[in-house]
Amino acid sequence: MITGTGVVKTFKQRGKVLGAREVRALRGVDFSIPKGGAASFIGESGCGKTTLGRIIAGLESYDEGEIVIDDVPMTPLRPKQRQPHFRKIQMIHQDPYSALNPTRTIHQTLYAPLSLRAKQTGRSAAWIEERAAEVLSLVGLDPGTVLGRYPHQLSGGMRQRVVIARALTVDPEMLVADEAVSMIDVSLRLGILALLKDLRERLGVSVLFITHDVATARYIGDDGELYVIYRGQVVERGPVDTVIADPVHPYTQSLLSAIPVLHGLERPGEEPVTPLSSLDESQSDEGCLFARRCPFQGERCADERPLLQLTEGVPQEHACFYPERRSVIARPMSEV
Amino acid sequence: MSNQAPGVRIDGLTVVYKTPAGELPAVRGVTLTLEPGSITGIVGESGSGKSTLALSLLNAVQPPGRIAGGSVEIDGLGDVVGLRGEELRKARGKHIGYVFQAAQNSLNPLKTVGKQLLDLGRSHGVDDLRGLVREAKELLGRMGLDGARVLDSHQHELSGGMRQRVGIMLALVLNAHLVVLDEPTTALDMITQANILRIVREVHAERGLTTLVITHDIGVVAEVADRLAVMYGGRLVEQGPTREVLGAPRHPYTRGLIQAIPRLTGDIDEARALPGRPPTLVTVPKEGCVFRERCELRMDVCDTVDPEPVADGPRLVACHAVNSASASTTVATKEHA
Amino acid sequence: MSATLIPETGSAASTLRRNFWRGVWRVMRRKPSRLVGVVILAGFVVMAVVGPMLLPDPLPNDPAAITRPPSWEHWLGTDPQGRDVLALVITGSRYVLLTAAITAVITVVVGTSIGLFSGFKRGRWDTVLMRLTDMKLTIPGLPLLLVLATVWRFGSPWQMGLVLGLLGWGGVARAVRSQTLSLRERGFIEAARGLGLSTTHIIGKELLPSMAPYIAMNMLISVTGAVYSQVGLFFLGVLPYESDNWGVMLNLAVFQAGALITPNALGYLLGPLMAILLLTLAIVLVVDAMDEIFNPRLREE
Amino acid sequence: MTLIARRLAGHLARGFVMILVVATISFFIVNNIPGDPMAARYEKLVEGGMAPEAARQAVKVLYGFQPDGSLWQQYTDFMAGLFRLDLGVSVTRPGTPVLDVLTDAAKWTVLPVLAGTLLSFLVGIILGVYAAVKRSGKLGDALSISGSLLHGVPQYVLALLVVMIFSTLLGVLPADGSVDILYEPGWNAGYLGSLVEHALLPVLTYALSAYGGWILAMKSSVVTVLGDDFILAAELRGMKRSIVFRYIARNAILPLFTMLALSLGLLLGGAVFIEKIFNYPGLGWLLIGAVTERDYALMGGAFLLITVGTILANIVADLFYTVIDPRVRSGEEVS
Amino acid sequence: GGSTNKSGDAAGGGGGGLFTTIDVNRPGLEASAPANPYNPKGNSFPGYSSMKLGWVKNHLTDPNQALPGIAASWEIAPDNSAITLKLQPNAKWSDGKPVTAEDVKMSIGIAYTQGSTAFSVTPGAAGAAAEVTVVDPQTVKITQDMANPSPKFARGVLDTTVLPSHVWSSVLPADFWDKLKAARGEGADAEKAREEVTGLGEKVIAFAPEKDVSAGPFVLERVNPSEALLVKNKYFFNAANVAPSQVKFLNYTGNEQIWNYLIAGKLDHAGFTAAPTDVMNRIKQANGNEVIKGYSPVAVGMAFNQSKKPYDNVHVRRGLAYLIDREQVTQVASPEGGTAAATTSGIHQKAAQAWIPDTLPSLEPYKVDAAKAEEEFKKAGLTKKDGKWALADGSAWKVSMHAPAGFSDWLSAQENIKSQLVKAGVDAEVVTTADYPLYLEELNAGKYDVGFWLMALGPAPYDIFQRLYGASNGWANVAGKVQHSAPGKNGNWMGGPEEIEVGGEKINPGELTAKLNSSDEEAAKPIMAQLAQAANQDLPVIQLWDYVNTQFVNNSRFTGWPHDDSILRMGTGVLPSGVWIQQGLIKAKQ
Ligand SMILES: Nc1ncnc2c1ncn2[C@@H]1O[C@H](COP(=O)(O)OP(=O)(O)OP(=O)(O)O)[C@@H](O)[C@H]1O
Ligand SMILES: Nc1ncnc2c1ncn2[C@@H]1O[C@H](COP(=O)(O)OP(=O)(O)OP(=O)(O)O)[C@@H](O)[C@H]1O
Ligand SMILES: [Mg+2]
Ligand SMILES: [Mg+2]
Ligand code: NI
Repeated sequence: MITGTGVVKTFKQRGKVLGAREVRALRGVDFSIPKGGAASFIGESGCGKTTLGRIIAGLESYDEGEIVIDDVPMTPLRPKQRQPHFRKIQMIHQDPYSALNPTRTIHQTLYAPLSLRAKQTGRSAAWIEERAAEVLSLVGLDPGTVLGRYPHQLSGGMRQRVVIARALTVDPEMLVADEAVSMIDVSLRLGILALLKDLRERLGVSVLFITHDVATARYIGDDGELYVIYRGQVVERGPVDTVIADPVHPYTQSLLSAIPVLHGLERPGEEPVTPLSSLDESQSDEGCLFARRCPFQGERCADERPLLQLTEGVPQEHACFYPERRSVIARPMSEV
Repeated sequence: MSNQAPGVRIDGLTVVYKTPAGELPAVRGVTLTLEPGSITGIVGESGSGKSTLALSLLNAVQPPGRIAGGSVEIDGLGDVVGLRGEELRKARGKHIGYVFQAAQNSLNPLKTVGKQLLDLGRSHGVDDLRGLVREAKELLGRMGLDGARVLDSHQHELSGGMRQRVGIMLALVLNAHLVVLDEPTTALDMITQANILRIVREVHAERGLTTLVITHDIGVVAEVADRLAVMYGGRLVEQGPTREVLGAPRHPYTRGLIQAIPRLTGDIDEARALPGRPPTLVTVPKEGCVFRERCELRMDVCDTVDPEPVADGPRLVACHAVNSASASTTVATKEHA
Repeated sequence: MSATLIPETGSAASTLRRNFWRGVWRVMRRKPSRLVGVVILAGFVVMAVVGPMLLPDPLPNDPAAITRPPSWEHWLGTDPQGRDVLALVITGSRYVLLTAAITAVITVVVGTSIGLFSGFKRGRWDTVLMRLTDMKLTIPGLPLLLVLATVWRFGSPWQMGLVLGLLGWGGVARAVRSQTLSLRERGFIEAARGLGLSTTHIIGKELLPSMAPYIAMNMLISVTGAVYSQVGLFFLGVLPYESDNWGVMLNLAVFQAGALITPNALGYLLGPLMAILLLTLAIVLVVDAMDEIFNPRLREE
Repeated sequence: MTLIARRLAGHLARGFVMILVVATISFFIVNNIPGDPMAARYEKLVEGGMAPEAARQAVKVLYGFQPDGSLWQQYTDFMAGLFRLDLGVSVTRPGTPVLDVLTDAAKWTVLPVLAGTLLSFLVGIILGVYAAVKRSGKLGDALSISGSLLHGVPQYVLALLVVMIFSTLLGVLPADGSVDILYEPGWNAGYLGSLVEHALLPVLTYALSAYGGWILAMKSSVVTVLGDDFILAAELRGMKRSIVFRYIARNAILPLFTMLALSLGLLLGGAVFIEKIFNYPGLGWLLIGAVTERDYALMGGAFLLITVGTILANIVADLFYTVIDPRVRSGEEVS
Repeated sequence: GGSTNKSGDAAGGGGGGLFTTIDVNRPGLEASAPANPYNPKGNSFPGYSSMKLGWVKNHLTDPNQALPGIAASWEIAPDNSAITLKLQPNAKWSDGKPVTAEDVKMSIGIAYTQGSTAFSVTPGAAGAAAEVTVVDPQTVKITQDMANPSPKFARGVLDTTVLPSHVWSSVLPADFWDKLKAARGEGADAEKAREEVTGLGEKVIAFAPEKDVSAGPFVLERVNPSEALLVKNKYFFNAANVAPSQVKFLNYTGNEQIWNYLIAGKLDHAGFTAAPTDVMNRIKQANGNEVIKGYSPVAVGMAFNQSKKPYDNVHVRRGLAYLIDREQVTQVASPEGGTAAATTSGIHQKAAQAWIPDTLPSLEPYKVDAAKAEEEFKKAGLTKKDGKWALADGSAWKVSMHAPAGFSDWLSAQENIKSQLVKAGVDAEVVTTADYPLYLEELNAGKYDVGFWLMALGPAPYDIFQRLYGASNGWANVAGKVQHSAPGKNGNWMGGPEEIEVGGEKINPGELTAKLNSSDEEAAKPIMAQLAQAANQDLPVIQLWDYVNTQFVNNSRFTGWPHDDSILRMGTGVLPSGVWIQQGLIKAKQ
């Protein structure tokens, strides 16, 4: 179980003493992912998904707020003390090639964390070998053929599985998959998605899935939650299917409208939403962050910032003064 | 050349790359016709030879590759494969606009867009450079950009979506009527992608172009293309009108590909990955069907005989299993749905 | 649905597995000149290690044959002491190569440590160390050496190597740092940290092996640099010497034996000159080969 | 513009600190030099037949210039002098300010090295492009190897070979000094001709030794640029070959310009060997002389001047880059 | 480079064109240096553009012989107490002003600020002048301070550079001569005055005349870093007999450049320059070149630090002397510039023949003789183990020879000696020191066992032996009194015995040497014989070779080169060719 409240992260452009520029990557994000649960973060490029993922995985510090891992608050702890807690959360990188050391065989790659663990728990060398084979099997790889190889001898999908297997060596409670499939061939993507779901079901690992392709979020499990992030703020949050089927925030609606329609299989939604302009970091921070791009901007939007909340008649949390359902997503022809 | 959308007839095109293992074909015996005024989409996984094919349209396959056989007939230009030197150069840009796969980096980082536009004009002997700039501004404005500002910018001052639009502008500004877009939306996020695709569609219609869109994302093709061609291992395995192919894919690869796309709606259990891995230049089978190793309909004949594309109305499929089946009975692909 | 979990297995694994040494051999064979480089380099090492042992100490001198041109008896002629120049080149190589080796080791050890530390720690340490490195890189080396020559005794190879090494690590540090930074960006370092692996493991097992070829190349290059500057300093005659080495030979040949004037001393000049040229050539060829062997593009192919 | 001003301010501050550091280093090195130049002078006078007492007095007079006082006092004096551009008093050239001696020598270094650098730069980049384009051919290979070799071969080896060939064997060009005295200095053909004649070999040597670096750098730069997408994109847009070539050249040369600026910084101290071998009276020559004559002040001054040159060149290189590369100009770092 | 002969304003006779030479005393011309003879890099060329009162010769025995300079003639009092100079009647400066006795007096004043042999403010210095009197505009009289007289007083006076007072007067204050007088006294005031006088020295050294004003045959026209150009001074008193119209001094930093010039036949004259044999052969073969050899009053010896074992034992030193083949050493190290020393006598062979012709044959020649060496070593208690000599206590013995890095002939010699010794079973090594100053410092500090040492510096007898029995061996001459310091103190690094038994008689060589300072030729001879014997048997050094003065001349453009030993090499820093030219010896070749 991991929860975060009011997580803020601001990047200062390094090396520029005189002309420092600040990037407000996260502006007070709350989240909570239950044990064995699933959550997906979606949003445009640069809206802070990766940053949040890295903070959750303990790879990045945060400026404000609190993160609690299994009831232990992280903020008071020193970095060294945080480490064992964050080890329960493992990151799966986007690029499966760079995530593996090209000079080490898969065996070596798996051996290092396992032997560390064996030392901590006083287990034998045989256990290490056994466990290495086990995690590989867990991700659907044949240990016999894979162990001795170097990363460049594996396909993208296999590499990504190895990355996952490596994360499993420390028996994590949560996997953070940052665009874990976007660099994998189309035909293989589903395999990885299914694997993640499978691991959830079988091992009770919770999964945090970061993507800008909303559709993939569905494949993590129907009990998952969807967080729509915009410019460092969560603008809509709720069960995956609810949010996808009935988005209320215009930003979520824009995202969903943008998904290409498989003409011939699907028919487009009736009320697609197109933002007025494209994302521009330099847009004002006043009021609703989406206001400038929002086709439905109301009076309050310009100078008041809507907070994530539940309003009547809307099952999911959202941050919009004027939530309204619109039919934006394409539906299969067969449903007609 | 007329201001008409040209037709393109690719016939038996084969392109090989020189590798340590000898010359290997990245595109093999591809035959494809782009109807004048149509948008054709080519999909295929990484390494299936899409970019190579697209480059062949401009006779621009880069060493160590070369066009080893076949022809590319473009209305008003003739066989591009035979073009050389100045003729070829003039054809590029003026007759064929090409939007680069990595349009993100397709601009000279040291020069403003405007200067590069002028370079382009000079290269093609445009006398009225002012007119060219005007035209460019108009095009950019058409795509929702502030033309004057963009022309005054360097590459690094533009966002990915803007660069992509600049790429399209440069492809069209000389009035080319055949436009090739190689992965126009890869590395862009959803909203920008939707935007670009809309622009492609609109500009195509307004200007009366023949457009070829290359992508690995079926969604993109489905959005924009009239016709769809599916490539696998350097071969065209299936082609036909987009809606028909998507609605009733015949080739097992096409079917697998469509099934593998995560969708927003519908039964998620229906989706599944294709087994195996896409071939590379080295691992693609030299004879027989290129897809057979991942194919659920694999037959003995697939190991030795390369299936010929067989036409059925507007559609072509190159699969022994499908073709033999369709020869006896009519389509029987709905058994699962 | 577990049916989607299809194990991926690679086909023809054995063909993929490439033997590193076979790769080396292939690169070598592609351009035989590289093999020549390796052979020459090995020859120099053997010459420096074994050569002086095979020759009498002190070298026999023939006062009747002073500064002679090359002949059958003395392939490179004799020096102004009547000693065989070839023998001098051989005995002199020990100082030169030992110094070069020491320099290279110090350069690489110091440079790599600082670069690694700086790139790995980042933050304030990085800033301080890199400022320092920049500073060191800005001070022109040869003039500094000339000035140092007045205070420091370069007599033994150790002293010389120490100074050259301590002056030379800047470039390596910078390069290693940028490599470290770029490797850090790659996921596997971050993953290792996330897995709780120790810094020693990360540096020793993950970073260093990835950089090893690069470091090895730097080492070779710093060997050339070391040979260049030490021989140069002796050649300029600003250093005292305790034994004959190539730089001293060059100095004596030009400024004492008049090698640029009289053909008699030509051998005396050409001896060390050829040795330096050959050594440079060998290193250039080997570095060229290494470049290809270790080039990641070739490995990923 | 403000960016440039800001960068300049930062650089100047850092450069200033660095000059102080280098000055301090050179002060302490110079103050620790062992050896007794007075004894040497004395020996020389006695050897010449002067009576020992007289010789002792003469030496005392000559070294009366040497600063005294506590080390700290000397140090502060030295630093204070630095700000007045007073680098102390040379022992071998009493009465002539060190700075004058240095500037006098500097002109003999700057011109030939500048000529050599520019020459090698021009030839190097042209052949570098060629080597890059033909990199898989025999000739490209030969160019690269020759580049590496020339780059690796020590300057003095080249210089010796050049002297051997042109002066000793062929006897076509002088390798001794900077100009023939019989020509009245000034803008007359004889004098200028003599200057050029004497500079040819040093310039040639310098060019040869620098050329390798340029050809290698240019080659790798061009190879990188050739692989850049925008080049192919330009070709696919049907740009003229000449324009594409300009694109390649400009982008490939850009990093080399920085190197050029940096190498111009090394220019002051870069020709030690050449000046020694050709007896060209430049800064390097002066430095060697100062070192062998143990002329503390001169040595420290020469070293300082050479370092300052490098620092300035570093600053210029960076500013230059800022001006020329739009990416840096707008504050985006390119590494 | 090419050359355009600019005939200059040398209207007067002679008829020669450009004369090309080098200044062997000074490598490295300095273009920015002033035309000041006291400036170490000054562009003033003694013999050419700067004049001395007289040009002292290196006579074998008489230090006071000289050729006329600004002084046309002189008279030396029989007891050496005074010298009266008659100036050249029509000597003029290059700006047309006459050279006067006042010029001479001022020049002497300037010499005081710099310290010279005759004009020294050091109290008690031997051979110092007491009074300078301008007798008339053409005559100057200088008396010697007879408290500590020197037989070479006149030499010291004559060897004084004459400067134009109308250019230089500003450097000396008006009360200079009073101050000088005070300085020659005693007490604190004198000390202060001395400081002031010496303090003026800095000013003198730094003084930069706007342009060269010369009383010599030439005047400086211009200098660039590689060359200096002098043109004929038409006011020179002997201008009619000065052959060249221009003189070009070529710059050099190393000997190899001089060889180059010589081989190209470029130099009309060059002073002694060491050259390897085959270079020498090529020089000789070059068109018109001639090598003239003459006496050079210097020798080099291998000196021992007798504070170090086993060199304190005279038998060890003798044993080594028997092992070293000086012929071979000389042939390897300095084939042209030296002749192997016949034996160790402390005197140059040629001078020895003049000074001690009777004693010389009786000296032990130390011919190479391994048996005698062994005998001596045994006497010293050394032991031979496995063909290697070891110290008496059985520990290893290695003869460690030091030399400064730049001194190639010394290094060659040591390398050669090393191989000779090693062959004879004495382990040896050669250690170099960065440079001469450092070498001297460390030598003085007693850090070396064995080093090379210049000796036999003629022609004055005291100068000859003070190198062996002077300050370096513990004897200091303080205000005419000889004091001996213990080894390791006050610069006594040789550490030899204070008394030596010669022919059954104990002598104190330091005191004897000091006595030479005030002895005339006849009185000196027996003392020198004693000292030579002492040196020969005690061997504080092993005399290796006597230098030969080699001059290079070229007969293609000029002729008339002198072959007289004593004028081949003039006094300190003088360019002899300039003297020859002004004497009218050199003629243009027709
Ligand atoms: N190390 C960093 N230093 C400075 N700015 C940073 C850093 N990392 C991220 N940012 C900035 O923070 C913002 C959020 O970045 P983040 O990578 O989290 O976005 P994202 O949603 O993951 O985008 P994408 O979809 O492109 O991966 C961006 O504006 C980015 O430029
Ligand atoms: N320069 C080259 N040298 C060797 N092989 C090449 C080269 N360029 C492409 N190939 C190979 O040709 C095949 C087709 O490449 P191509 O770039 O056309 O594929 P693509 O379908 O565009 O893939 P992507 O989706 O990754 O862009 C691939 O297997 C690729 O490895
Ligand atoms: Mg991200
Ligand atoms: Mg492609
Ligand atoms: Ni099913």
